[in-house]
Order: sequence, then structure tokens, then C-alpha cells
Amino acid sequence: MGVTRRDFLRLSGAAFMTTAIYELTAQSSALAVEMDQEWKLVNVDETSTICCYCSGGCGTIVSARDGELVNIEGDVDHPINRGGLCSKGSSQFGVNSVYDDKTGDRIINPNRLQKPKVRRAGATDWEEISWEQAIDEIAARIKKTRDENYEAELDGVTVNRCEAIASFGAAALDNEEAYIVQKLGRGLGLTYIEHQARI
Amino acid sequence: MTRYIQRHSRLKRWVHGINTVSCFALILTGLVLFIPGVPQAFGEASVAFSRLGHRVFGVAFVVIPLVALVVAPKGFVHILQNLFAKWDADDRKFMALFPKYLFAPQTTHMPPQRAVKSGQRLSDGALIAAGILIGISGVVLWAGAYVSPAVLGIALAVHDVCFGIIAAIMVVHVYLGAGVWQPYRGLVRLMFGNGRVTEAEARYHWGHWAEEELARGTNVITEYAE
Amino acid sequence: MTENAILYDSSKCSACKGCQVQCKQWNNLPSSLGKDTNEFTGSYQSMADLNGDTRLLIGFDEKAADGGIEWAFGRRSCFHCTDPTCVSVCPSGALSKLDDGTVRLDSSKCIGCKYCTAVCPFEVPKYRASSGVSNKCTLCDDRTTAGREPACVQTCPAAALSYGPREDVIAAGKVRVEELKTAGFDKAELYGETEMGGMHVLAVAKFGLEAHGYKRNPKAPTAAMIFDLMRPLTALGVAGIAAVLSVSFLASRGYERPDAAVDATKEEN
Amino acid sequence: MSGLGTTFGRGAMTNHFADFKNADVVMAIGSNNAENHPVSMAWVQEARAKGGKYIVVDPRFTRSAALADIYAPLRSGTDIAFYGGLMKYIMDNDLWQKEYVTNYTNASFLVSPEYAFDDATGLFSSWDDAAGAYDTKATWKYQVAEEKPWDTAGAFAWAVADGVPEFTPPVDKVALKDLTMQDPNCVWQLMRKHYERYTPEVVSKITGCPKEKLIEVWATFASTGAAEKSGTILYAMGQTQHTYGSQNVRAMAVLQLLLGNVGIAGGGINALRGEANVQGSTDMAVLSHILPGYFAVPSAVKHPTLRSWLEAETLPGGYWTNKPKFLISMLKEFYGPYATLENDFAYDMLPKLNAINHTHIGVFESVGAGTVKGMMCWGQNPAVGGPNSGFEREMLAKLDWLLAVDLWETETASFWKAPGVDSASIQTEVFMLPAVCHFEKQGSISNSGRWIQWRYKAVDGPGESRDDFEILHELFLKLKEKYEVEGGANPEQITQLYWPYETDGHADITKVAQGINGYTVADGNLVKNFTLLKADGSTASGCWIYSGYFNNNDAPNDPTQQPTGARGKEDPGNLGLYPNWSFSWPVNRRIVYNRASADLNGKPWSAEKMLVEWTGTEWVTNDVPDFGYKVVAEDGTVTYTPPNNKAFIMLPELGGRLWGAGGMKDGPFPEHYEPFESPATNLLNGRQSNPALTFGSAESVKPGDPEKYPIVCTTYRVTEHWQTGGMTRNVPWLAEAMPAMFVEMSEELAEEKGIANKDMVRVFNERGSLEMYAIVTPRFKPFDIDGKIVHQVGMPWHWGYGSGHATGAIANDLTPNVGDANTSIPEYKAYLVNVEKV
Repeated sequence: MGVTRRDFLRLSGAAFMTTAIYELTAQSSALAVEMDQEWKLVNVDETSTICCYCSGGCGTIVSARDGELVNIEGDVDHPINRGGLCSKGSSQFGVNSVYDDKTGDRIINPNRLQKPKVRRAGATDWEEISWEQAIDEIAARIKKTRDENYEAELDGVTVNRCEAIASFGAAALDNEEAYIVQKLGRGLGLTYIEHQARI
Repeated sequence: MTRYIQRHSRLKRWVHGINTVSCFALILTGLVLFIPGVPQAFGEASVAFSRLGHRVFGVAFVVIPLVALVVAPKGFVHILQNLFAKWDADDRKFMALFPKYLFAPQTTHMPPQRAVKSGQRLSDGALIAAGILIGISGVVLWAGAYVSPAVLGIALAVHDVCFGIIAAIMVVHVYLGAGVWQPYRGLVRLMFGNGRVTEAEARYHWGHWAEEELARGTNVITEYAE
Repeated sequence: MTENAILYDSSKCSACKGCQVQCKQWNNLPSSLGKDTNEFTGSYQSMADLNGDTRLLIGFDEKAADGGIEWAFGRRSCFHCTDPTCVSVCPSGALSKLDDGTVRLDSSKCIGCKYCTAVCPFEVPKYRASSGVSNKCTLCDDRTTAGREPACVQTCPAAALSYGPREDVIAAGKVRVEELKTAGFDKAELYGETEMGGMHVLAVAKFGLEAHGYKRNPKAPTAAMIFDLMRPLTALGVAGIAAVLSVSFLASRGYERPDAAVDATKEEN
Repeated sequence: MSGLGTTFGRGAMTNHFADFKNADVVMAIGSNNAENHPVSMAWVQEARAKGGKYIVVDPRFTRSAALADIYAPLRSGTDIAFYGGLMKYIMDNDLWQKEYVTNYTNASFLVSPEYAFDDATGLFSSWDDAAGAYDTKATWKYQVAEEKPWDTAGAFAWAVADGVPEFTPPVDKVALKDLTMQDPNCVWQLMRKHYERYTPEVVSKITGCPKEKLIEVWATFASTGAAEKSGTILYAMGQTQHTYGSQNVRAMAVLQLLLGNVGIAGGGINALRGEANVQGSTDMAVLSHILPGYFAVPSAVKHPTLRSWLEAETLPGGYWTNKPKFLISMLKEFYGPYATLENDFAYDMLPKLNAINHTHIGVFESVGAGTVKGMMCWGQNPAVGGPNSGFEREMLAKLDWLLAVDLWETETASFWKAPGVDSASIQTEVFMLPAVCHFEKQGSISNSGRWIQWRYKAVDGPGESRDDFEILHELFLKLKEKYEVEGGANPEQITQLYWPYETDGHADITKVAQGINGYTVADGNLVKNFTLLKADGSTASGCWIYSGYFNNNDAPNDPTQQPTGARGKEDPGNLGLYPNWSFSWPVNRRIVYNRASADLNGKPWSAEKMLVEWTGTEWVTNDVPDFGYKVVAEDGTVTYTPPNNKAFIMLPELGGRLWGAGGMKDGPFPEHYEPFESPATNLLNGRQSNPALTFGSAESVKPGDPEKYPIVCTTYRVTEHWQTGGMTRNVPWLAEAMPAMFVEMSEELAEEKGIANKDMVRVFNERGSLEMYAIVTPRFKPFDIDGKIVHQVGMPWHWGYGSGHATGAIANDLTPNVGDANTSIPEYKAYLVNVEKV
């Protein structure tokens, strides 16, 4: 019924350009109309991603212009969701950007964290710190806790473990990141390595 | 020596003046609604301008009379008294003769009138009533995002009907009040001048009132020629 | 040009609200940025009704029936009538009917007069306070022009929404209603085939129109007649009076008020 | 997923989303798929359009139930009674798929006569009361026909080849069989006997589901036992989040074997995972008990050395005989050049477990015990998502330090800001790092159907946010630097970790993908797939099952040129397999165990649903065969293997396990027990709750007295929100779509308690007390449990006090932190509360 779905996505790199003209040439000629400059997706870069919510693996097309988010909708070529997205999937845009309810302007989601912060012992609020300081302090704490609680051997068996640090996550990360989470964890001798599959 | 009667106070003239301006401005800014050609001809900016203007003048239109009411409540009572004054034989005769008068003033002798002519009492009453209703419905419309479509419908209907009434009466009001019509020449001075009428004018238009005022004398001003 | 329409099949809808959110996403419509400012409706329905920032709302209606629970989902949005009252009263041309049956809203032309809000039998157009214009479904005429499905249709994961030539949509809707009746849903019916001259959003109502929030026999409200009437009436009235007065003016040419009479009267005293 | 692993050999979803369209009957049980996996409905609807039936079994009338052909209510936590009854119904009415069961399962295997189940005590044989556990090796075993050692001169020559660490290969103990299945000790007879007690009457009394409704559902689903019919089961956390969750899953698996529904198009057991990449992160073994690719984390007692690990973990038969290749390739990826034959490929660098339970619940017990002092949370929010979350937040306050990496200020990061908490008294130092979202970085993700799909970067993250990989990379470099400069405890463990993940000085995630896929160490060339991995250290592969997803040597850094980035839309057989779209582990098989889709002679049960077919001379295929179907000689000559009965290659039996020893800690057959907290008495055996459940005696659990808390409560999710709500309550559209926390209850209960719809109510038990709105609805109905009215209420668990546009009570403050016997997954789905009007 209705419109033929188009192969509007031609991956030829991580990101690629679609112009209004490209979009038109990719359609059946019956639909060839002059593209309005008002068209929301004029001159956007389209990249494909997979929805971040449930485990359906729905294909999603992200459109951006000049590095700024324009639109996110289902990937009509994707064999699982064929362009569909539920309420959560349709709101992926909102994870990055929202529309201001007063001005209507697109702004970065005001709830997003944008700077490293630390809450010191006994403090009642956050303080901002630099990335360099954050990584250095965190590494120092990991090292201190590990060194103070490390077991190299027990009853003649090499155990090489640190039971004093737990690592949680991450079903929200990519496979490669998840791999690195456990690799780094095991490289520190951690045994308490868990994520959301367990709950 | 010429004798004048101070018919309208300064406050009254100012209120009437501002309302006249707001009213015309509201009509003009409301035209985008009534004549589709207007926004099409002048584009989006005219709509934005009209919308803003309609609100600014709408506020003036509603607020100024309210201010006057607070400042001079007695004047308001006075207006009401005049509006609802009893109809006497002269009033009935005036109304009966008026159509003929309108087309043949030369040959029509009108009966004397009190402070407000019987015809004007009708038209002013309608104007004020329509003005109040259009003001209220306007406020409701302004709050359009927060009222139900049914209320909005009523408000819009009221606004539309009142506009029709005001527009129609306005034409007559200007024709007579601004003295476009020959017998009423000079009366524009009443609201847009110093608010005085000459003794002669007064006697012509409002015979009974002129007698009362001249007898009482408090509003009578005598000017002596140099 | 063929007329197109959306078919909403409530018996396939899982009420995931994908359409509701994707509509906002595509049309850049905000939701409150406040904390805990959204009202709780007492059911799974997001809000009581459409609003200036919401063009499509999934409705939830539930009741216990003999055969079990009847949980009726409804898609509340513009129906794109063949005889759209909103278009007839729109003074600015912001609302217009396209050849394919879409009732288009060009918000750049909207003057915010709210006539459409007042006359729609379904109370669909809503005034959007932040931008001062009316807001309603446009059937994504921008997307359909570009060869895409309306945002809500494309995003429907359960294929409860489809879009295509209106005749096909009606045929598919009728078939579906028959299927549902065969399956024991006696109250199933198709909405939108004839209402308001025929609508361009049709709905398969699994549990009957009322359960899904669809108005039986919708009619344009009387207010719409007043609006239609008042514009010519006012114009005629003003013109008529002006004409009468012109005659009066002409007839009164040469008249000089006999101011002398004042003195004469005086002397009589 | 030990229920699936034990039965089939792999723990993952057997089929995939588009395949649901091939089903004749779809049964969603313990899954509210329409709400929580909305995309699944498109495929369910396609199945229905072809005449298929959709059954929803759920304690509450959900949005899935609203679309179902048949809806059956079931008291939370009574699934095994339901399955047991169904299995009995199938066996009694002869509805099972005989050729399938006889040949592709262990039905004919003879079990040791010492094995037994005693319904008076509710215990299987070999229960050790002192240990509070079963000895799973003592009596849960087959009778042995013959002992077959590995042929190290032939097929297993690799095990003794040069460079392979020495170990004694296992001996395959081939079981004794009775193909007539008449022997009283054969699996089939044991199974018939075991489920004899599960009559429709008893099942109805336990579940609260009317008998007629049970029979209607059973008859409909059992109809898929016909050879050409397929029935699929969709399940999710409704099955796993019980103290017998693994047995719930196993019961479904056994049921599907009985009906011949595994390995076929439109069949299988489809675990709809809760999170976008819970499948992938499980495959990557971000878990305390497994290493990437599903093998055991070394334990100090069982695996003190590499040799002992290889001997204990290498299975005698089936594909897991190759385990040494995969472990050693993984060690080569972990430790690179440092891993040599001489140092056992750095096996000793892997931390070894002690006897303590290291799972989620255990972590917080260990914080309480003072063992765990620091914590890192990578996009996880236990302060809302953990069981008994109030307790978990208390434990967070005992930590020295906490690192929270997320997009938002989660409740975990801000636990010290929770309502009623005195921040000044908390000494925990908390670091909160801003991460980026999925389209602000690149990497792959695995859906429930095992499809590994690449996600590309579209825009930069806001402000100073960084992707998790970059943060991990920086952290590693800093730690390495500190250990190199300052020394410390066993510095080599971290300094020798192989970390070739940079391109031009920048962290490059495609390098990680290459490491996971695997390569030959000598030249760094990516390996085609895991069949090429070696046990001699000449290959490296971080996670063998993913081998093949990133194997194109022509463009090793370009995901679009890799199998994971493939976008081909061809669909041979029109079965929704889409073999050229992304990559599905293992080796791009879309439906695993697909040998079972054809009969013993290789003829498909259903011609329309052909996955593989033996023509008499060769195998023609629509899917990648999941069995030994051909042998390729050195010179490239292909010899096809004629059909045999080896349908489940991951199990040493090579057949599915109806009776499942080896894997399950709480019995070879699924047996009904009541939830840890239950208002009902176990009617099927003498044991109230699962004897092997974990953490039942932990002080933190605070079990509720059914007299005081008579109402069954369950937790769940809604379409509009996700997990602990960070990703949805912070998105205005979704906060608006479902703005407030609520509890759903029946009209009957509401009347009893004087509660009206939209009232504020208090839901409470010994663990916590929460205020929220009430939704009074006919969709909830009281259950008639053995003549007693039992009320059930339910709450979504998406709310919290953290950042976002919608805040509300944390449902998990009420859930018990007791775990499943096998996995220690908490029992979120059935516990006790009481309700009152505020």
C-alpha cells in the first residue's frame, strides 16, 4: 500500500551525505517534485544506528546538519523494524536534544552531564573537576584500594585477585566497550564484575 | 457675547478619544480576520503586526474605560442615568420624525430633547453593551489555550456579532457625531474640541437640556467679544 | 490526484505511543521541561486531551465485559475531513485542503484567531500558546510530498497504521471489520468512510466507536454557521447603512442650521 | 540463562525477531512483548495474519493481552506448575513429536537408578542438608554404555600438538539407551512419572487460572507438536526473576523439545532481553562466573592451574571439545606477547574465585561485610535497579569511593542526595563522569536475536562528555603509568595487559573489534571464523563466538566493510532470515540447532519452512547449518556428511536434554516451588520454596509474614519508560507520555481498602514503604488459590529521585534480595506487600 520504500541509505563510510536531490533521484519518478528548501532533511548527514532501549535491535537513521542533530527515525531498510520505532525508540533524539517548551528552539538536553564532577567525603554538593584530575584521582583510588587488599596467593594457589573493588555494567555499552570493561577489570584482578543480565 | 454650555468634561473627552483611536485601530488590526486579502497582500509581517496591535489596542480599549470608572464613578452613573432616562412624548415624536428628518432636515421640525437624544440613547446603549461584550469575549479568546473549544466558540460568536453591531452603529455615529451630516456640523468639537456647545446649537439639538443648563448656569460660560 | 488516507487498526495497535512521540519528534514539538509538571490521568493515557504541543494522542478506555476485558485504544488526531469545518472558517488561508484530501495547516499563515479550534466537531486544533498559532496534524504533507509515509505511520512497530489511496484504505478497513466480527468482536466497525463527507483518517474500532472515543455522526457546530454568516452580514450591514446615509447626505445638501432661531426663540420669551 | 544452556547447549535466544512470523502459535509467558519489545508485535501480527494464534499468559491483563487470541491469568511465580501441567497434558494425550523426541533428545537415555525425586520432601536425590545444596555429580548421571577416550591420533590430534599446553583429554562416557523408551529408568519414563502429579485440577488451584482456560491454552499450544507446525515461546524477566527462574526457563525448553519446536523456523525459545545490549555484554562476560564466550572463570579450588582448568572444563563430546582453543586464544588476546606456553599463557594472571557468591546481590552483601570498598558503575544504576534497593543505597554509603559513568545524574551517583539522607554523614567519595550516548560514538551491539550490528557516530556528545571506551582507555593508561612508576601489588597483571587499541595515538574501537574477532598472532591477519582458532597460542580471539563478525582483512578499520556492518536485504526461503544483514553469532547462524528442522533423513518437517535439507547427495541450506554437515579437505574438496541424529552439537549427548543433569543446581527436572515470599502453600510437594535458592538467610532480606503482608506484588516495565528511568525520565517526551509512578490493583482490592482510582496510596513491607498513585482497574483480578482469595498488585520500577522530568518512588525498595538457585537473579516478580490509602 502506498509509497514504495526507498534505499535512501547508501553506506560508503561511517557517515555520508544525502542531499534533497539525492533523495529525489532515489525515488520513483512519479514522486519527483521540486524539493522545498523548507524540507526538514535538506542537506543532512545520515548515519545508521541501533536503538538504545529494548533488545529488538531496531535500525535507526540519525540525521544531522553541521554536527547538530536534526531528526531520528526508523530505518525503512532495516529487516527487523522496517522503519518502525516505538515511543522510546522515537525519543532517541531526546537523549541528545530537546525542544524548549517556551521558545521552541532545539537545545541540548539540559539534564545531560557535561563535565566531570566529584562529591568529596561529607560534602553536600558536587564540585567540577577537569578530566585529567578525575582520571588521575580515580586511578589513584583504584590503585590504593587494590594494593591494600590484593591477594596474590592463598593455600599455595596463585589467586591474583582483588576482592575490594566491584564493577557494574554495562548492558548499555557497546560490545567492544563491554569487552574492555571486563578485560580491564580482570586485569586489575577483580572478581566482582557484574552487569544488568544478573538482575 | 456668546454663551456656551460645557457639555463634556476633559476626562470624558480623553476617554472617548482614546477609545475612538483604539476602536479604529482594533477594526484595522482585525481586518486580517475579515478580509483574507489583507494578510495575503501584506504577508506574514502584517499578521504579526496585526496580532500585536490588536492586543495592545484591545488592552487600551478595555482598560481606559475601567480607569475612568474608578476615577470618576459619578460620571459613569450620570451616563447611565441619561441612557435610561424616561421616554416622554417628545422622545416618541423625535423617533417618529427622525427618518423623515434624515432625508429632509430642511422641512422637519424636531421636538426638543433632553441631555441625550432618544435616538442616540438607543445607539449609545447598543454601542456600550457591544463594547463590553466584545471586551470580555476578547479576553476569553486571548486565553484561548486554556479554555474549552465550546467556550471559545461562544466567545468567538459574541466577538463576531458585537463587531457587526459596532461596525454598523459606528457608521451612523460618525456620520452624525462628527458632523458629516449638515444639520450636525460642528458637533465634532464636543468630543474633539473643547467640549462646549453654543447656546444656539444646544437649543437646536437638545431644547429641554439647554433650558435646564442655562437656568442652572453652573456649566454656562459666557465669552465676550473683544 | 488520488486521495490518500491513513488507516488506524485499533485491533492491531499495542498502544506503544510510538506515533505520539514520533509526531512530536518530526514536527519539533516540545514537552514540558519542568519537573513533575505533567498531570497523571489515572490510566495509561498520557494526558487528558490533545494540546498545543501535542497533535496525536493514544487514548485508553477499559471496561470489564462478558468476554473478558475490553481495553480499547484510540488514536486521537485530525481526521482530515472531506468537508472540513476548520477550513471553511479559517480567515487567513492557513488551513487548506490539498488535492489528496489532506487538511493542511500552514502555521506561517496562521493568525491565531482560534476559529478552527472552536468549530472542529472533534475539538482537534489546539492553540499553541508559545507560538500563538493553531496546531494540528498536517498528515505530514511535507513527508508525503517527499515520498515518505507520515511519521506516525512509518514508526508504527505493530503495523497498526497504514497509509495509501483512500479507496484501498476503505476496502482494507472493511475487510478487517469483517474479520473481527468473525472472530467474535460483534461491535467492530469502520469509522470515517462517510463521516464529515468522508475522512482521510479511518479507524477500525474493535469494540465499537464509543469505546475508542470516536464521535458517532459528527456535525459542524452551530457556531460555525454564525461565523460563516457574520462576515457577509457585517459587511452588508455597514454598506447598507453607509448607502442610506449617503442618500441622507445628498438630500441634505444646502441645509444651513437656522442658528438665528435661537435669538428668535429668546425674543419670544 | 542456565536453563537454556543445560537443555540445548547455548544460553541464547534460539531464533530471532523476524522469525516470529513463521510461527503457528506464539505464546508470550513471562514476557509482555507488546509493551517491552514493541517491534516484536509486527512479526506476531504477521503470524496472526496467516492464521497463527497469539497466547498471552500473565498475572495481569497487559497491552499484550489486549491483542491476544487467548489470555490466561496466572498467579505470579506459578509457571512451573503451568508447564508441568502442559507437559503432562501433551504426554497423556500423545501430542508430542515422536520422531523428534526419540532421536534428537535424551528421552531414551538411561539414568542411574540412584537418581530419585521424593514428593514428600520436595527434594531430589543427593541433597546435602549441611551444605544447603545438591551434590550434582553424585546420582544425577546416566548409566554408562562405554567409555570412549579421545582419538589423539585422529580428530583430536590438535590436543597433543606442539605448543598446546599439556592436559589429559576427557573420556566420553557414552550413555546407555533404550530406544523403545520402556525402561523405568529411561528419561522418558522418569519424566512421565515426575509430572504425573501436575493434574489440571492441582495446577488450577496453584495458579488461580480456571481449569477450562488452562486446557484451552494447553490444547492450542500443544497443537504445534504436529511435525509441520511450529510454536514459539517469548519470555523475558517474568520467567527469570524468580528463585527458580532458571528452572522456569528449562521447563519451557523441555516443553519445546517435547513438541519438536526447537531448531525450526517459527519455533524456539526466545528470550527477549531487557536491555539493548544485555545479550552482547553477557557474551562479553561482564559477569563474575564466566569468561568471554561462555566458559568458567577459574576457581581457586577447582582450577588452580591451566591444566586443571582444561581438564575440568573441556567437555568430552560435542563442540565444546574445542574449549582449550578458545580459552588459549582468549588469553592471547588478554596478555598478547606476555602469554606464552612457558607461563601457561598467563593463566595465573586471571583472578581466581573463592567460594563466595560474587553475583549482584552478593556484591552488596560483601560491601556490608567490609570486603568491597570501591565500586565502578558503567551505565548501571543499582540504587534503583537492584533488589531491596534501599539496602543497596545504604551499602553505597559504606564505600570508600564510587565511580559513576553515565549520561545523567543517576540515583546511584547521587545516593547521598536521596530524600531523608544526611549527606554530611556519608564519607563516600563519588566521581561522576559524563559519558556519551549510542549515536555519539561507534561500536557494535547485539540484539536478543544474536545479530551483531554496528552503530555509527552521528554527532559529538555535549560539552566535555566522552565515550566509555575513551574513559576506560584513559583509565588504563593512567593505571599502567602508576604501576610502572610506583609499583604495587602484582603490577604485571595490569602492565602486561595487551592493549593495542590505538590508531595515531587515539583510542580506536575498531581495534578492539579486531581483537574480539581474532587474528593470527604471526601476521595480525583477522581470522575468518572460530573454526580456525588454535590451542597453541598462534591465534588470539577475545570472544570466540563473535569470531567472523569483523573478519575482512581488506578494510580492517572500516565497519561498513565488515560482516557486522552488512546491509544486504536478501531473504532466501522468505523466512525472514536475512543472512546478509549484519552478522549473527555463531558463524552467522540465524536459527540455532537447525539440524532439528529436518527429520532423521534430512527432510524438512515443513517444506515451507526449510532451513536445511539433505538431497541424498548434499545439504541445501537457507541458513548456516548448525551441525557437522561437511568436511573440507586440505585441497578444498568438500565431502558432505549424510544426516545423523546429532542435532545439539554443544552438548556432549548431541541431543537435547529433557532430563538435565550437568548445569542445574536445583534438580534435573523443573519442579514447582512457591516464591520465597508467598501467601500460598506448595500443593505439589513437601518443600515450600526452592531448597537451593540463594541469599535466603541473609539478614538484609527481611522476609515478610504472609499474615501481615497478604498481597502478592510484582514489578514490571511500561513501554514509555526503560529500566531505572535514566534514559527516559530525562527525556521530556517520555516523561510526558507516562508521568507518574503508580500501583495497579483490582477493583475488588480497592473496595476492600477504600481506595479510588488516582488516590495516593502506600505500598509497604518490612523492606520499605512507598507512596504512589493507585490505578484501580478491571485488568487486575483477584486469584482463587485453592479456595482462598489472593490479591495481586503490580508496580513499574522506572522511577526514582534523580535527575529527570518525572520522579517517584523506587519500586525495588520493596523487592527481596533473594536469588535464583543457579544464577542468583533476584526474585523481583513475586513477593509480598500490603497496601493502604494515604
